[in-house]
Amino acid sequence: MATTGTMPPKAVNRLGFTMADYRGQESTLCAGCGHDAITSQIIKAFWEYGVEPHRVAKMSGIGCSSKTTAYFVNQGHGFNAVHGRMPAIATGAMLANQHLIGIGVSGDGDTASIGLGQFCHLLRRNLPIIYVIENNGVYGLTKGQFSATADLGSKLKTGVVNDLPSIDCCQLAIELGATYVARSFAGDPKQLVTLLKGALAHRGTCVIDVVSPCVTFNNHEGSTKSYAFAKEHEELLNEVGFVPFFNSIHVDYDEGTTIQVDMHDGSHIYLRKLDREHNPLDRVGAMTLLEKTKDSGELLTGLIYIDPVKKDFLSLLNLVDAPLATLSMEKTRPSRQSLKEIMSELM
Amino acid sequence: MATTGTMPPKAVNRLGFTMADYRGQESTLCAGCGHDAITSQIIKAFWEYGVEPHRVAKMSGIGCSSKTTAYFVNQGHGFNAVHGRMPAIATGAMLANQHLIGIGVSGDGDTASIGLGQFCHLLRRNLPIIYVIENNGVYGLTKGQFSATADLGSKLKTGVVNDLPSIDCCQLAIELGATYVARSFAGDPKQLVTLLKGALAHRGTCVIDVVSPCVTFNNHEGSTKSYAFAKEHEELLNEVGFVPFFNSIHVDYDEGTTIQVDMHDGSHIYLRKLDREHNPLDRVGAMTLLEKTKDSGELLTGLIYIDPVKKDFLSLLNLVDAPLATLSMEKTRPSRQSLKEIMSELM
Amino acid sequence: MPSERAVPAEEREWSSHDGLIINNFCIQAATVNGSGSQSANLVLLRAIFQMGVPVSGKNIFPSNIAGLPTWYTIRASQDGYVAHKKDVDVLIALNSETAADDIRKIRPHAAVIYEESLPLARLRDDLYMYPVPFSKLAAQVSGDARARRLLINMIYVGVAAELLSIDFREIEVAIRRLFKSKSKAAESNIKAVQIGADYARAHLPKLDPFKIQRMDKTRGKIIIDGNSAAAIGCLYAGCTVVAWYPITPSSSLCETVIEYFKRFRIDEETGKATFAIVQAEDELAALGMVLGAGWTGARAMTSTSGPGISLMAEFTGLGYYAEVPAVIFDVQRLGPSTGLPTRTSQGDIFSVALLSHGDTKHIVLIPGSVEECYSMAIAAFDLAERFQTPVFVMSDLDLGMNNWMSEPFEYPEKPIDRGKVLTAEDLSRIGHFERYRDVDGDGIPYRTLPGTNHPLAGYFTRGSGHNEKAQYSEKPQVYVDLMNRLAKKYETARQYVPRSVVESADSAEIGIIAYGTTHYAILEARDQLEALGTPTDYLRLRAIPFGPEVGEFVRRRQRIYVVEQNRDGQMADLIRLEVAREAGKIRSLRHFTGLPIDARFVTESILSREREGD
Amino acid sequence: MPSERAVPAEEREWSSHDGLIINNFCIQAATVNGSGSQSANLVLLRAIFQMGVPVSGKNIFPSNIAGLPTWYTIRASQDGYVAHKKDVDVLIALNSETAADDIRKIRPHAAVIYEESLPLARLRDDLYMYPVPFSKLAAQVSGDARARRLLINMIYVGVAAELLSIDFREIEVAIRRLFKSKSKAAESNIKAVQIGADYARAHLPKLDPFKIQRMDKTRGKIIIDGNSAAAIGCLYAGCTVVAWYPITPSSSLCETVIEYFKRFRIDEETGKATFAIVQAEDELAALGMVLGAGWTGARAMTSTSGPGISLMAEFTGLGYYAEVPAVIFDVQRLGPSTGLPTRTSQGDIFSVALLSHGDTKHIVLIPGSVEECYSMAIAAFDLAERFQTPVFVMSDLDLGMNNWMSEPFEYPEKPIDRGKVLTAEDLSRIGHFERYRDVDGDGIPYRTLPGTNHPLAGYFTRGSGHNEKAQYSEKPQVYVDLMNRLAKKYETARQYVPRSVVESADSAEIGIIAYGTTHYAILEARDQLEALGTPTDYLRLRAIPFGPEVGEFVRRRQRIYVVEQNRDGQMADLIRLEVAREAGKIRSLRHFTGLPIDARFVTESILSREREGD
Ligand SMILES: Cc1ncc(C[n+]2csc(CCOP(=O)(O)OP(=O)(O)O)c2C)c(N)n1
Ligand SMILES: Cc1ncc(C[n+]2csc(CCOP(=O)(O)OP(=O)(O)O)c2C)c(N)n1
Ligand code: SF4
Ligand code: SF4
Ligand SMILES: [Mg+2]
Ligand SMILES: [Mg+2]
Repeated sequence: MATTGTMPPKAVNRLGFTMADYRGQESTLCAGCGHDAITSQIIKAFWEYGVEPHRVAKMSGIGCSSKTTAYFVNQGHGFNAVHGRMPAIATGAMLANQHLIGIGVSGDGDTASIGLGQFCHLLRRNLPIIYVIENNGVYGLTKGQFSATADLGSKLKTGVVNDLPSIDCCQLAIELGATYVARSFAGDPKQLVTLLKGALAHRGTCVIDVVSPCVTFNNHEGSTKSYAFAKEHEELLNEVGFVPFFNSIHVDYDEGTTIQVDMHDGSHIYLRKLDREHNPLDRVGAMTLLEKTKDSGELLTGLIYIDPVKKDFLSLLNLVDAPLATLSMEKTRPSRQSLKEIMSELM
Repeated sequence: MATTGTMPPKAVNRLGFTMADYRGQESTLCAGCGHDAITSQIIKAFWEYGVEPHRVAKMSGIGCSSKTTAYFVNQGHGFNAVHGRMPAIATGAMLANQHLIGIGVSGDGDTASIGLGQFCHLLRRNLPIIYVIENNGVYGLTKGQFSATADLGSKLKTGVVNDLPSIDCCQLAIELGATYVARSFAGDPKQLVTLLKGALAHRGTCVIDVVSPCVTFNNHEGSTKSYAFAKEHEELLNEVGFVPFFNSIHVDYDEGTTIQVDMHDGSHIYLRKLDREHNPLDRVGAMTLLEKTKDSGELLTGLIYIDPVKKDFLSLLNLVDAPLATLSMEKTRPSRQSLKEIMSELM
Repeated sequence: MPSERAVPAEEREWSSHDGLIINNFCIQAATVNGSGSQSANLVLLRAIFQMGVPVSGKNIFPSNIAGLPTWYTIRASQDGYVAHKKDVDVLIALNSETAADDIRKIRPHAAVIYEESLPLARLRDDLYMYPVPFSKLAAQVSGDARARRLLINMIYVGVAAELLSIDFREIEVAIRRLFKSKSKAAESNIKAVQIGADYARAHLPKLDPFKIQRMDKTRGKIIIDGNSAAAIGCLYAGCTVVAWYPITPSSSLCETVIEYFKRFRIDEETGKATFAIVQAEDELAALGMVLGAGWTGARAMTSTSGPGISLMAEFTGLGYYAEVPAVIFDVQRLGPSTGLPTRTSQGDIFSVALLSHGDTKHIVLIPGSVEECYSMAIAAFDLAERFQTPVFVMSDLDLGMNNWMSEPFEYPEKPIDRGKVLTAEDLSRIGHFERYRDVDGDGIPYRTLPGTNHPLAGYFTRGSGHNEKAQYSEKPQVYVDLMNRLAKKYETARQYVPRSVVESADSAEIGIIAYGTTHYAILEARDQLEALGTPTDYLRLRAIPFGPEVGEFVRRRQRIYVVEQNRDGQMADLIRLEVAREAGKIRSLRHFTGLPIDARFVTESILSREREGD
Repeated sequence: MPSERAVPAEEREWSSHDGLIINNFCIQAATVNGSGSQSANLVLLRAIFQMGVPVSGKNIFPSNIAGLPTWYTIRASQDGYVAHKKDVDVLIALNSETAADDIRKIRPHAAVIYEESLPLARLRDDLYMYPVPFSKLAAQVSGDARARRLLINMIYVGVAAELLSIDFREIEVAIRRLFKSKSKAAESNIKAVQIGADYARAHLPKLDPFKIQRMDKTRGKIIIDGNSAAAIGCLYAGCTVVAWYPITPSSSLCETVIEYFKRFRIDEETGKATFAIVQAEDELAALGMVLGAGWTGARAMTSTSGPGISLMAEFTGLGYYAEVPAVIFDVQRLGPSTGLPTRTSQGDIFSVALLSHGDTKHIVLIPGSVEECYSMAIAAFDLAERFQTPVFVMSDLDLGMNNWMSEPFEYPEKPIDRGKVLTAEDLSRIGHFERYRDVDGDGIPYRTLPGTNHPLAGYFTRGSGHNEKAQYSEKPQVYVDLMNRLAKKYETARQYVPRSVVESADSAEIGIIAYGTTHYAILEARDQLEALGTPTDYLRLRAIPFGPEVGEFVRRRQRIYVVEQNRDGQMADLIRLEVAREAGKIRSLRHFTGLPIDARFVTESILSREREGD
């Protein structure tokens, strides 16, 4: 099955940018942190897809993961907000300018602990952004306490065992209204970059929950978010291929083993089924799958759910085409006459 | 199938209290408000089960629904907190005194809009309280704006249509860890009172999501939370019977059609299956059921999910038996010697 | 019932003509909320207004939806006083639960219209009592209980109109206006008024002295509540993004925004909206959305009340430190925590002026009239963008939800000010861009809007330490410089915010400082004080930070009374800090019952403090 | 390299003996965080301490986990000064990125221990340079890169110990103490120290004047950080419920609580916990849980820093108005919003003292030492229950996370004070119960604990308006009475909170007021000022509301310098308000770089303001 070939880093993409144009500040994370691996794939995906850097709005909360928005697309526009509240910032930003390409990066603490309420409401709105959760099961930046995605029974270095069930952000995402829901692993760059490109082609909330080991605080034995554990327990749900709209490649696929999904922008996603029978267009099936495998210890990765037709939040608002942010006064201040009209009604 | 017979109101229950002992202040809600109907069933259930009034902790947020904690069990202890934050109050209260019988009453706005984050985390902890959601799809107290449980396509009096999917609190409850999850309707007192008694016998988070029409702002045509709509669309999932631990009634039931659940306190719940095959002990089944019927327009009521064995939050903490609240200084201030020990370690 | 008598001595101020008291009294309708009496009261209010008589209405309502006591006071004042007045002259006692108490509280020689079946006739013997068989009258018209309840309201309008000589035609106009879309309702209401009037004419000989007479003092004026006025301000301010969460008494602001925006802000060519309004899940999210939108360049706002302000603390600090424009309306209600949601207050001053941890100070506008709700809403958006910071507009329940007369609002002549925004062309011309550099020496840096198509345009907004280039920095000097620049920006704002209004002959020893709705009680109290030989000067604050005129005003007077509606004298404290060396002059007068402050309170408090010598 | 020379003139204050500078200098280790250098620094600190020399340590670390520059300063001071000191006498330059800059900043004639391969030798010619081939030395011992990095730290300990005459046996003791459970680690670390010492002895002739010599000034003292001290306070305060959310610099407080509670608060008979600790989902929930627990009768607490304080605003108002005990530690960090999480500040004073909307005022305790972190933690629980209100304990990063010497803490002699709680027996005896009645005239009502088995015990707690019986009420007078009672309660608190500490000969014109960690800079600055002929008096605030001694102190002096670590002079403003008529005396000195304030800043600022005459 065909996916877009990876271009050599000095080449330019369809817009004439090199991969370097998609890099950001130097990372200050620990060497080996999963988050840095994810950053690399974001850079690559944005480059390969050919995103205009000036249209990129990079938003995050607080945490090691949330810092990474500074580490890609330097020419984009970044907003490192407060802990757990990126969804609100992202919603406002997209309202003001629906032409922006919104990407939010968050941690598991940021999203599933303090930020859970906002996350859920963002999902419900199906706000068109890519929402990457860099999931390490702990609060990295505050030195390794359990977050709400920590698995039941997993162990901290100190020996403390988590006795609460983990929150599954993908399951919530499907349930509450997101329309592109995937799980991946920082150690699986090929899958991740493809999922990210697919997300760029989708209009709606794209949740990508990426297991991203914290090498400093949660990469030991007993952790279920370590590189070793994830490598050992990763189970591909499907093999994801992406053909962007600007690529004329014709893909021959076997309908029995592969599902084609047509994206908003003319791109296509191809999903080759693996052992497990799973149709990511089937919402009930996707939910059931996650529910059933909850305590199995498997790390199911791939595209779990996609709804390519549901309207996103901004579409529901029937906005003028130009960004609200830059409408001229002629458009935003009604006429002198209209005020007279209002006043006379109040007399 | 046997349920506890309803006692005449002047009779006394097993503790010697009359039903009047479970009443509260006079309601100041609109005449006909669903919330008042729910209050009546809480009074009845507490009376019939025989709850000691002084052990009752009644907690709520802000809203018409949240006011109702003042309208039952006058001798209990009430805390009408701030909007959407009852779960935290309830958690603290139960930590301090695990002998309290905690009941939280909340609205759909209080729980699913502003309070969604806290609600989810309460579920995850499986805190042993009864959590009643008086669900009318609107913010009653602020005059009828849509809440997050408003159904897609439902209409306000003003004609405004809700274009976002509703949040299903029962589905969240099952997914995130609650162990007793039911849905009911304020217009179905028999079912509701039984579900409440079942909840009194359960140790863990009991979510009872009750459709409770707002006669002033959401009882018109086009509403999906009106009396008329609920009556028309209610579908019983099962017929619930409850035999309390202090009742020696022996129930003969047919295993093919009825499920018996043994409760923590020795009570029993009997669930007679109706048309739909549903086993409330089956978590995946319960989730799938809710997911499948999401857009069907049906109002499925009954006990949706129960896990009678999972440990509740307080049990995980391995607390001394006496309430922390009233431990004597001997128990809470370590010895003089211990301080010496600590000091010498720091020298 | 008292015999016909002259206007009592303590009422000299009243206009009296042939023993009559004309256009100078308070009507109070005591009813049950959710019963539809609000429409009846508005009809009365408007009819008096249409007769050219200055009028104001205060609604004292409970924090629930139906069935609890509610009071509506209409004050007609030929002199144009619109402050709350405690003395009731004409009581319409329709709430059986409170009627006895209501009657006990009114002034001697007042008139009482009441349901005849209630045993109230003998409660006092110094009142003019008008029993009316409301239920019976209503029953003649309708069999339906709910309809009857509604009709009773209009029947009392008829009775009152007849007794007080309010022109029936004006009542009719007012009713048709109110029910415009539903003309059947209009007819049946008019009929009910007629029934009341007929009954009064036939059975209630006029005994009391109160009367409305046509004047010419309201011509060309409008009647509006502050929340609607602010909504209209947002409309003409070019506001583009609104995120809100319902809360009394602020909800109607955004609800009115929705109405007007739907009507006037749909692009004519395309039929599409030039705005986005989102009902957020809570106040944290509401302000977060506003900041997100402000960052990308919308003129964005939210509206809330006390509890929402507390929830917005964290995001406000982010807006301050990352320098993101935002407009936040705080329609204040009474008390800490949930408090009394339907009572008025000026209790959030301190909280808002310093909202959030770690050295923050905010620009605060304080409208003192519905007109200022309108014009300051417009100013707030301009200031928010000019200063790139959250700007608060502090209204209150009294101003926001009650009806006030006003001159019609004027169309803004100043074009919208988007502040220091660099476009792609600017960037090409300048060749460099440092987001947080103080280029102009006023503390205000330049910004770009995300989406600007220029390689220099991108910068990184954050609530953590950052240098002029918006890069993360923990360097001590970088932090100090940034914080000092923010302080300088705040100083610059003193020149831009609305100045205080000073009314002075500059001879008075006594200065009064007040703000917001306290203004109206001061206006009236100053006249009372003047009449009693105690002239005063007056400064009405309109914004924080203060302009130099505040210090000046204090310096030039002996004693300063800061009058406000909160317990702790919050503004008095801010003024003390402003004039540190003369802080000893400041005396704080505080009214915090939750009812709007009245002139008599001010007059008496000042007189008694003057006597005490403090 | 400079030639041997006498102590320079500006260093007269130093103890000099035979051209040596003994027990009076600062060592700074500049490393990379996450590299394990923290252990090395602690070993140095403790070894000096064990030699009887007063010592203090300040960690200046970045807000990330690994790889960024970090500085640890150890100050040895025979006079017992423990304030931050900017001048570095001995630099250990191990961070190649900052080394050049670090060297540029240190004082003349300082000593520098550095990695020999770095090109630093020629940067300045007024320093004593000690090049050491750290990497090579480490490579001799271990092949593993990570192990080598760790070893380097202990090698520099060895070099420094040798050069500064720090007793090797004390180093060994300190290492064994630190690694107690892992004695293999201890051995390899000791070996690394030895390597460093050997190298220094062999290759680095001592040139600089700095030397540690045994004294007897630390005997019986402990070393501890403020967060641990507060945790121990919670342990002996009988705290039973803890709900927290991690945030720098407060996390270690609750983490230490967990350690100690697990160790000392397990019931011996049953093996069960006499406490519950919950990691909440955020700060809103944390305080909510504390209030829920406080309501039902636990002694409950949470700990946070600025952003958490902002998020706790709403619940704090509830606690104030519904009168629920709670203890909240605010370990302050720098700046608005996220700010600089690893820098110290006293910037939350205003925010906390008035937290939440609508007229609220809180009791605030301000520990000025680790001992007070301990004793005020205990006091806070007593006060919270006695006053039935949230009580804040305001520490800061410097106090909370740095190591301080102290006398050992004393066991509390006062029994736990649970305040005015009525039991079932009390209720039977009294026969009635009104939750919010001011029975004793001190503004503090009585409460019952939910679960109390008595028909009178139940009451309804709420954040909305309520009367003495805890029933909902919107009556104006009821509201006013309640708010006035709360104000009275706050007045009562003045008598109960820790008094200010005044140090005065009562002859000085100049008064200094400071609080918290600013104390240590003041102690040293007063000596410096005194030496320069400018005697000062000093008042150290320990709580809000202030006791009468604060006004008294101001009244009796001509000029008051309020010294604090924030931009806006927040405490200065609170004091101005307290002494309104003398507010003109107050001068505000503010240090807000995020580094702990140092004596020289205070001395120079005061001298220059005195010269200016202000
Ligand atoms: C309101 C608030 N509370 C607490 C913190 C402290 N804090 C910073 S990051 C963080 C957790 C980060 O965890 P996560 O989102 O999982 O990111 P990670 O560091 O693991 O990538 C916390 C608790 C904060 N910055 N703000
Ligand atoms: C922080 C805060 N925001 C807003 C409000 C205003 N408010 C009071 S009740 C309510 C909604 C209540 O809706 P719901 O929980 O569904 O209860 P209902 O009245 O419908 O029973 C709102 C928004 C508030 N009290 N506090
Ligand atoms: S602490 Fe963990 S999450 Fe943070 S940068 Fe280091 S490895 Fe990554
Ligand atoms: S407004 Fe609605 S929810 Fe509130 S009391 Fe009335 S009917 Fe009930
Ligand atoms: Mg994490
Ligand atoms: Mg509701």
